[in-house]
Amino acid sequence: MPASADSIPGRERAIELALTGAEYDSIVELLGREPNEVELAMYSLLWSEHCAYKHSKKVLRRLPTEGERLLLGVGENAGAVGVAGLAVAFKVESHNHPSAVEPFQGAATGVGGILRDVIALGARPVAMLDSLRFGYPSSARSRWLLDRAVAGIGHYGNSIGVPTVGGEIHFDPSYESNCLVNAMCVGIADPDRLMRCAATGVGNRVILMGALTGRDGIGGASVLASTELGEDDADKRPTVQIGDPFAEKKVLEACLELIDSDLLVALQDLGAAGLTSSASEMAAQGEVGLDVDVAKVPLREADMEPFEIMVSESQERMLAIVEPSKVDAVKAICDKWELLCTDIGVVTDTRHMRIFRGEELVGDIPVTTLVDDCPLYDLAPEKPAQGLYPAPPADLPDRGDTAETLLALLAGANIASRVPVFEQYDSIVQARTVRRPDDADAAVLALPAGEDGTRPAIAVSIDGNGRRVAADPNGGALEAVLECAANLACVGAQPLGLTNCLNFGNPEKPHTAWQLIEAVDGLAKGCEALGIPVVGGNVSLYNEGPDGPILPTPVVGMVGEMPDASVTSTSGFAREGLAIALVGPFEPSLVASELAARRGNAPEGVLPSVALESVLAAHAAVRDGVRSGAIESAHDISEGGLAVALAECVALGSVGCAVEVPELDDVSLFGEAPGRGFIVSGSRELVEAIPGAVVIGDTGGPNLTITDSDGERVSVAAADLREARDGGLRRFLP
Amino acid sequence: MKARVLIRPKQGILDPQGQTVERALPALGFTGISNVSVGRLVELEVADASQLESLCEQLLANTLIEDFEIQLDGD
Amino acid sequence: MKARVLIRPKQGILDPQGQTVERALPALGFTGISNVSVGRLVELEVADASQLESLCEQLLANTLIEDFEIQLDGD
Amino acid sequence: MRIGVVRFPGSCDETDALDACSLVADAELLWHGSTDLDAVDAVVVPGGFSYGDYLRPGAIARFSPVMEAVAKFAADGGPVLGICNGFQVLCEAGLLPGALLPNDSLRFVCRQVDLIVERPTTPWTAACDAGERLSIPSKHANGRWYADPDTVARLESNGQVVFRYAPGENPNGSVADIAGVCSEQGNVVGLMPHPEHAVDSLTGSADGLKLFSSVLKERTGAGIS
Ligand SMILES: Nc1ncnc2c1ncn2[C@@H]1O[C@H](COP(=O)(O)OP(=O)(O)O)[C@@H](O)[C@H]1O
Ligand SMILES: [Mg+2]
Repeated sequence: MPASADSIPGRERAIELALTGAEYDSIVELLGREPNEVELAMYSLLWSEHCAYKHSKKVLRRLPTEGERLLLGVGENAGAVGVAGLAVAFKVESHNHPSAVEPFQGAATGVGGILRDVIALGARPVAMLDSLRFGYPSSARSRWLLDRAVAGIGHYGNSIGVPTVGGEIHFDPSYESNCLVNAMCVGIADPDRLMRCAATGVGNRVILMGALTGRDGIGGASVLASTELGEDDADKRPTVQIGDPFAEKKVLEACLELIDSDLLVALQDLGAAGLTSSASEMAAQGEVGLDVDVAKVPLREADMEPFEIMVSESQERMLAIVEPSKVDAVKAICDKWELLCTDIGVVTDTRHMRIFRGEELVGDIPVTTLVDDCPLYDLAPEKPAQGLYPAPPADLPDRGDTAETLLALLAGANIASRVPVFEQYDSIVQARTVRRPDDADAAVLALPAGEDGTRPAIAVSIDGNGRRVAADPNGGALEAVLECAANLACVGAQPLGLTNCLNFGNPEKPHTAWQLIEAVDGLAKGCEALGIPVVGGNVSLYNEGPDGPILPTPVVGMVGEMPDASVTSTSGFAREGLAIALVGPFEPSLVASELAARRGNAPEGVLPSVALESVLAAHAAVRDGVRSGAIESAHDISEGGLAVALAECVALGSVGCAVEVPELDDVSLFGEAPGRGFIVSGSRELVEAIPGAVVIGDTGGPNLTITDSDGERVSVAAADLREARDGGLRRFLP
Repeated sequence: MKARVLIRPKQGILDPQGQTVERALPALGFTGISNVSVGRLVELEVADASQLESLCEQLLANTLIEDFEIQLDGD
Repeated sequence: MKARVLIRPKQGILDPQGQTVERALPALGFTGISNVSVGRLVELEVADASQLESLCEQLLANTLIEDFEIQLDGD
Repeated sequence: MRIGVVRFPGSCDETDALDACSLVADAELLWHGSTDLDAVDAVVVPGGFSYGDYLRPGAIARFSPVMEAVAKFAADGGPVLGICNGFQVLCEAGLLPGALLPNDSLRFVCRQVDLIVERPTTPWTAACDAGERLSIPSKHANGRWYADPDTVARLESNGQVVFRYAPGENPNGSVADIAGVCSEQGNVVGLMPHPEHAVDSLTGSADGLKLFSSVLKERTGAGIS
């Protein structure tokens, strides 16, 4: 019974802290008494949506989490798969609400947070990817969010020496007041040295490493991450957190050196809910108790209350479990890296989290009640009678000149060149990057050479298309998985595992619940088809603004393997005289397509069906073609359809091309069926031999020329394609 | 008239630059220096000083994380 | 004692930050503002103010590209 | 021959530089806190964000104990190469002329650029030809090299401009497209682009290898053409 139990904040305070009355009652029941201030603060965060997955945990059970290449799965800080004798750890996480409030710091600390999840496994982060969603850049606020979020991602990733090798950006009015900033980190570790987060060994010390603890983001997890953003965002602003990549760089190097020196029992990052979440997760996983003395925590501001210290979200901190005999060695390495390192507690057999201020016991909670006993809610899904999303403003005519339509699509913010964004990211530090952004459809990272001297590689990609998920949550989510896998196939990689971030609106609303359940089922189908596990991910709910929910946006990140880094492809046509082939069951429609949106159509209708078997056969054919060298360039047909894909192959390459298609109509030129079709090029006899490949033309000349069987023809100069594509986003990021 | 705007990190908000500089000082042989904070200095000519307040709020300072102080020539 | 160091880009050196601010002004409806320059503000507590000059020359400012001005509390 | 690569807190490209050096010689990391250069034959001050680039890039790192030793080594004619943040550190330390200001775009820019070798007679360019074009990645937010007009004129006439961005390739607004300069004696060279990230065509280009083979050629007396 904690001494300060005399101060009982009570039920009203609990409700202010975003707990429900019923939740408060079950806390009282579990505790056998009313929680004091410290305890209530801890419950309010660990029982928040962000930490407890109250509305998503049951849904997530649908996801396959087993695979023979899986080394570490859901439940750890990040998942990991085995590649060429190494553990490749990866996870995507969202920082949406903080980024909507302060995009630079919100995005920067988002990158810092996912980096620490990977570091916590003892992996060296080797790549970052980012997935961004904003309102149309015609809006000044969206331009500001884009500009600052990108700068923040670059600031953190560049400064810490982790290359940002890929990502995606999509603009839609539904994100106007609720942008999405998802960041994915990939790390490499020695499989025998993978760290777990389970605290074990009664008597072992609890060591806090890294930055000073201040009043950063107090209430952040419950206030910022689990409630809709309203008019009063301003009040939430004091909780803005500042990222310090320099501090994190020292955390990174020190942690990896500590693990190499075999000095740690367990390691955990401090993320949402700070010390409370990390300490209780470690205790829960290890089925032990922890005693923590907040008086020992080094503070940035004097006079912080125990509850503030327990929930502070100050960045760049890690928590380690260390055998008493090794504490001095740990301190020595932290000193070398000019890193604070403080012994703040001990592992106990009580299975309680006991919080002390010096001698005084200020909080005493059974660990399981914090971590496992939060009520999980069933969703009440209901398929909405009609479409939920308003038609976007039209800026293209329903009947347009084909060449003009093509150029307009290429110049559109959703399709235009991302150079102005990814040029702000260091994509090459660590000297692994074999394919940089725009070189190929997925980033390729070389791994150390094996005995025979060849260097294997991993390929990474991140994808999502909320518009298609809005039209059909199940099919759209499946498409996201297929498109991500298609990107890997383009560089010759075989998918090994998937991570995802589920960005949705308020799950207590029946239609959002329906979107969530259907989308997760679609993701699961995709994983089952590819035979890969979900290794981890993140859920971001309540993404709504005054003007309604965001498009349902599951973002999929994938890691694949390649036997030889030096045998891969480019997206662009590399040289004259190559045969161009279409591979895959590509039967497009305009439903929820980019052209449909530009013509002012709401994201509604029936998506083209997916013939999984032939889709996977096409992926295999492209992958094998790249690996055998038959395919020199490969690009999957996604937004903007066949014509845009061809234009990109020309714009990114060094030559034009001439192809013939059955029909020169909008559907065959601009219709979409993501993840199903590929444009490949290579020498004719080799390309003709690719299973399912249909040769449609040749590379060469200064133009992109498309003709149909009855001689109709559209031709655009490569220079004009490049100009349209290059200027589309640049004009918003001068 | 000439105006000067002093922009500093808000109290209680992390100031990595100030912290890092302060930690480095002893090694450089400077002692007895504390509470280092690093901010920004904006100087400009303004015809109508009454605009400055909102200029700072809208453009010069990020009021989420920074405080600003306006000094008019003669202060 | 409290001390404040104002660090400004040297005259004649391109100051893109200042220029960017100036370019943004009209769109935000600010007029009659010119000669915007953006520099750095360092504030600190110092026991012995006589160190400040050399602290600025050695660390806080790069005198090739920046001028500095020291203000002691009370200035 | 042995090349030492300095490591500061916040260095990011030091292991890449180490690997690049290892392609031509033995190489080792030199900890910022030590004043002992371990009798290396050449020193690389690598890229990254030493001390977070806080205050000014290189402003704090240049006071590291190791930099005293590097300054002595340089004064005795030892070959020193500063890359990106290392260039900034050497300028801040006064071992190289000029200063590096924020890019005129005020953005970090990561881009493959073409450099032109203006002076092939430094220990770090001995294996290059005058006017040779090298494709090397450049990635920084504070790479706009600046010196006052008199200094620039003096450097030009002394032949202390070692690398220039090819016409149209200047990513940061540097004066006279200057990408790299050297000390009066020529043994200390600094540049913003990253030769250590251009040592293997698998990851883009191998042109940067020439800087490292240069120092080998020069040191092992293979003779400068
Ligand atoms: N959409 C999802 N799919 C699969 N696993 C998920 C998803 N969302 C969360 N997880 C898993 O749940 C666990 C807790 O997630 P999270 O609280 O984000 O971890 P952390 O606090 O370390 O960031 C992690 O193992 C994470 O991978
Ligand atoms: Mg974690």
